Amino acid sequence: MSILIDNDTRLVVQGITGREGEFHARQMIAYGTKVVAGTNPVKGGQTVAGVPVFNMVKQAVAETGANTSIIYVPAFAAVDAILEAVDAGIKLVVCIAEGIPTLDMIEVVRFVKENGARLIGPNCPGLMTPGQCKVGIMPGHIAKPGKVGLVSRSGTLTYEVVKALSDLDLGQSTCVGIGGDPIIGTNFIDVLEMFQADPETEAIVMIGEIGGSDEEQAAEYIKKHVTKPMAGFIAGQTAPEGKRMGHAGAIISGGTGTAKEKIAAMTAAGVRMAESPPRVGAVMAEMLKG
Amino acid sequence: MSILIDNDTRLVVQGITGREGEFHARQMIAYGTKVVAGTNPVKGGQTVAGVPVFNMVKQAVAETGANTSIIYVPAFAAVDAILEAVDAGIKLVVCIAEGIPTLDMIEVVRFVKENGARLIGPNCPGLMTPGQCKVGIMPGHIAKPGKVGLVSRSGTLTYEVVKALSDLDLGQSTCVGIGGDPIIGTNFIDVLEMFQADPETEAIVMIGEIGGSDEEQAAEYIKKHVTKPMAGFIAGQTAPEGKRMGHAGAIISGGTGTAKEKIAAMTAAGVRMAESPPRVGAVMAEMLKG
Amino acid sequence: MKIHEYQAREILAKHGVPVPRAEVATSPAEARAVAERLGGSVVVKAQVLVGGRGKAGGVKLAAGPAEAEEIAGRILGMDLKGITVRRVLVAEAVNIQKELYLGVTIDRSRQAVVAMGSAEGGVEIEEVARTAPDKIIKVYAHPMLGFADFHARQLAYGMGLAPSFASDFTRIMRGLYNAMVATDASLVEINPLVIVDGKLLAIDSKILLDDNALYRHKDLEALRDLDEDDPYERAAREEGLNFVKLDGNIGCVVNGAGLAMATMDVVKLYGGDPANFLDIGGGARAESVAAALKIILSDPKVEAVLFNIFGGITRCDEVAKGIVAAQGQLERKVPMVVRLLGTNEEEARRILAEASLISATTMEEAAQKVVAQLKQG
Amino acid sequence: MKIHEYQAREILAKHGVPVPRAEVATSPAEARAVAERLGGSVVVKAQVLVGGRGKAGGVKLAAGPAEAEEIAGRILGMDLKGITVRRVLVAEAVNIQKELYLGVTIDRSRQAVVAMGSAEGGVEIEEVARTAPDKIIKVYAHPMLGFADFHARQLAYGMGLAPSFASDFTRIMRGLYNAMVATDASLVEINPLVIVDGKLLAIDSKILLDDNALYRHKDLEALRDLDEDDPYERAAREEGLNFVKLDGNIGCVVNGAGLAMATMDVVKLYGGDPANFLDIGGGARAESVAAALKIILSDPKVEAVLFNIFGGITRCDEVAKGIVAAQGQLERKVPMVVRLLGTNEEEARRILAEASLISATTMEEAAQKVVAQLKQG
Repeated sequence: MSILIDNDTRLVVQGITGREGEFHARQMIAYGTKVVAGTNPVKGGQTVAGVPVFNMVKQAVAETGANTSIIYVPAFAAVDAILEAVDAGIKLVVCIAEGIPTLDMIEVVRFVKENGARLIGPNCPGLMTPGQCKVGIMPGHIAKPGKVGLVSRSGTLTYEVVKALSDLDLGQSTCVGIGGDPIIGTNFIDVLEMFQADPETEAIVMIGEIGGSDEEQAAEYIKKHVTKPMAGFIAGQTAPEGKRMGHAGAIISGGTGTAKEKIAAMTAAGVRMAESPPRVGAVMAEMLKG
Repeated sequence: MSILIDNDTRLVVQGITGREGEFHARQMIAYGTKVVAGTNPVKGGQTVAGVPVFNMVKQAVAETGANTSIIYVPAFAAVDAILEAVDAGIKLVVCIAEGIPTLDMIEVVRFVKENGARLIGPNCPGLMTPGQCKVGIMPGHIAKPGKVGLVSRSGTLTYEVVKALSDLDLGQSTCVGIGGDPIIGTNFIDVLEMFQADPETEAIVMIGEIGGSDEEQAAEYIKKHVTKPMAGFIAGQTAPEGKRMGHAGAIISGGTGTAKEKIAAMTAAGVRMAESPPRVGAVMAEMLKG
Repeated sequence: MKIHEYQAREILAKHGVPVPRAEVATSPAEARAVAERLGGSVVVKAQVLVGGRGKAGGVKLAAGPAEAEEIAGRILGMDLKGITVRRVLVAEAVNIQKELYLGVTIDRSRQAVVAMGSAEGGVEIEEVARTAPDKIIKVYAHPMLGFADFHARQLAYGMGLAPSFASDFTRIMRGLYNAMVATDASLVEINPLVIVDGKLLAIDSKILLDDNALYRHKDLEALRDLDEDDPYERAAREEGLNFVKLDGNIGCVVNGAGLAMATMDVVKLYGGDPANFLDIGGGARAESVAAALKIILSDPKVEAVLFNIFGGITRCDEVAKGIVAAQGQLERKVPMVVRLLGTNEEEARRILAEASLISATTMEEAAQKVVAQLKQG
Repeated sequence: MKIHEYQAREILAKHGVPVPRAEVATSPAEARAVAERLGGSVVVKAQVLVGGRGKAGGVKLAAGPAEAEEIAGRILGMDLKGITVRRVLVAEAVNIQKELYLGVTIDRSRQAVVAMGSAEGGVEIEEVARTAPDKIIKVYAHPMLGFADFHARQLAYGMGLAPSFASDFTRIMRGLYNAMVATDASLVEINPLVIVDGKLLAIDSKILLDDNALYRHKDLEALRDLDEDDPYERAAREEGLNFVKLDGNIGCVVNGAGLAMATMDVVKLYGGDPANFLDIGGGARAESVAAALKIILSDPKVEAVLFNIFGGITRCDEVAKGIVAAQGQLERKVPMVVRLLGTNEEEARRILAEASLISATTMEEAAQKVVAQLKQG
């Protein structure tokens, strides 16, 4: 089993006619994802990567039964794309775009919740259920099917950890990149809850970074609700205060949001923290051994 | 029994320090309503009509256990008053004020619904459960306790009908004035549903007027869900098109919203329509006899 | 409150809606000058607050400045459904390929702003709604988000527009919504919205303002065209009364809008013909009652007056005082039937005892009596 | 993006927030002239984008024009935490009865705009948050409604303000929120908000802008003070690179923000000292890699460079080409450790074969090797 995506995922690619959209549509199809439709607001009627393109997500849903959407449009158009997908009845929307204004996201997450949908991202690499389905930009070949669930705020850092796990033959149930923005659709707790409930996920890796207090809140949640073994890593131990470290959400302000606090909170919650991303694999291997 | 208000109603009067607020607070107290608090944004600490005045509804709720609010503030301040009451956890808010801009009301009704509260009005005379509780400006002496539920878009027209019922000894379970604005918190269907469910309400009177299609929609609902005998009246049979008849919502536009259509729809739904407001009493008496 | 086409046009243009070049003229010479500035053919359009101007001869095409002057001369001063035309809008004539309809208004049942579009433009949208409702496409605004771009595309594609119009249409729809919110309008309409040379253009604009919101839009209140108001209604508004002029001969003075409508209905039911709708409002004072009576009787057609007061907040004695005060100043006498009930009704009866009035107990009796008076006379 | 106090002050004033009279001066003579215009005592405040100006001597009271000139002479040109003061704000001095704090920002967990107020103004709010969190009152904006007036009263009364301030406070809070929305700010702050003669006045204003929203605020982008940017960071921004200067001697070139932070952490873990944070972004081209390398090596402190690339969208061969291209133009040579993994890594290895680089397989190995290079050197 897995969470969020699997063989039943029927994907519509919003922005499939763009360079990124087409490239990743092909990658996802090659991986085995059922890409059933693409959209572009004005280029409906084309076929891209063998997939029919519609003007509106509503049409794509009506004609192809799409149930999941991935958005490859630039930041300035991403808000409208998310809203359109949700309005069309899509229940899982994944947004890769980096650079959506924060105040816009406050409205977006509200709209998503009102409609009982789930948004992953923005500013995220998407998600992957190895061997079944990939929705996003993660390189598929580094992952292996298995029983470790992974959730992370970062993209390439996730790949590093996935590779470390796979190298030690620790396959993954699902890998979820929740994104590096201050306001995101799905947070650590949401994903931890799903992993805890998923019978085929036996252990969980959580990769955080500086900024905000999501990791601390996740630690509180873990203490109370997560019984599966957990390993983790927090990036940004050497980051200075008041500087945005690439991700809009990765900033220490007013002395809060430091890696130190987060590592302490997660350790206190029983998560084994690794000193470096590659070490996460070894830490997890040890835990699972006994 | 009754709907919405009864002996358990604990009322906070927003705007109690104003002329109208104080006058009606005294009237309601005289009628037997449990007026437990008043508010004024800056005059907390006073006592008006023997009732303690608070700056904030939150305080009034915390200190007096108020569960219902009535708002006697001018239209320009009424939106904030409704929002404040709902934010403070009040579940039944009654707004008398006439003249709230329609676009404001769209936001207000949304907020009220989000919070699981109910708004009666605006631009309404409030409601009354004869012998128990009066919340609003209806003259108490014309009503008698009994088993006829009454719902109306109009104020004085309601009094006319209540008097006609009482004169024939047809007492009322609850009288609800839902208000004459285009966007109101509670519509005919909401109240009909409550009357239908209320075991002590044996018959229902519904008073509509021109404008909108609430009566037509209510007729659809009645056809399907209301089994209790119903009498009705629609005001505005002689109203010209395109003119606002006092109430912001009472306007025939584009040939729709006419009294003729409404009377036809209600008649088709089994409601006995009276030719004049006083005749409603006689019509109801006949129905209950036969 | 209605505002003129030329005023609505300016508001829409300010919100990014493309409109044809045009200027207002108040004389034939001015119309000629505008036509000269615009060049080519122009359309001369009467600026009056009534519908159906075109059919009534208030909109004409002119081939150039000379004809524009001549046509403006004919339209200015013309009587259109009782209104004298004082201004014309002189607009460049365009080569229309297709006429559409686009409007935003308030959907009362859904409690939301709705945008309605139709490929059947240029005709009355109510007519389309009656005869071919499926030709009207609707999308609803979200109270937090308003209309998103995808809403605009849903509407545009639903109306059968090609993708090449999507971006312009989105901008226009956003303009309509923003204009609505900025002015607290209850209707903002472009009819027709036309396709000219592959572009969209708003040929005729209409805005209805929410009277309840005018208090926070002093600039819009200033757009009110007093010339076009019914003089009785204007006088009533200045006294703070809710008054609508009708064609009958029985004046009605009532407290409460619903009861006022019902009173008219009952007058009609008994064979009478109401001269007006009038709600004196809750808690009315003697002065406003007196003012109401004066306004009603300033219409020479009115031959009798009916008072129907159910006093809740309204005090019957105040109403009675108003009647007595007004009676002393009236130039002509008509029969008056009074039905007062509720708060302070006995005091009211004392006050009215000396006035020569016909009293009634119920509204039905009052209506019958006032009708009977006219039949006698 | 940070903007200056004097810029924030203007934005707030435009949104109805009361501020003291003040003007900017760039010379002592100008400061004197401003003080003369204002009359009475004035406060001379250094305009720099760093916190703690007061403690560092950048804010001084002057009794009159002469003293204002003298003090401005001392502050202008002063070095405040590495920044040269080029402007002062000369503001009327007021008789402060009480200092409060009021700010609006984004609550990440609640996913809402939050207004925070405290009766403990004039100090750093983070300090209050740490030592006495119950002295900070919070109210949350509704995404559709923003802050309603009752929200403002909840905050005002929670802060212990008297009802006489409620109306002013409401206006100020609405001003802060409107300023936030209008500028897409992530923080709008008044500290201190003071009571002067029974009125509220915003003595010091601060606005942080959301970098992600600057694309739709060209006017705000123009407020950027290039003088105060780190020159390396400015160069990187112009190349579209995410770059933060640090104090160490090992340059880092990484793709992805999380991996870039983790790379710094691992360098530190093995005893090295990172010179920068650098995310070349997904899908970076050879040119940007070359530009990144040049920026890093223009800092003379940098003695070695570590490349850590996990190619997903990023193609390793492009990175390799960038390295080779840059190497040819570099004026000084430092050891470079390269770890490339993922898309097109073999092609990358071929390209780099002839360059004299140290290669590594894992990021840990790479970090160890780069640290070892420095120890050797």
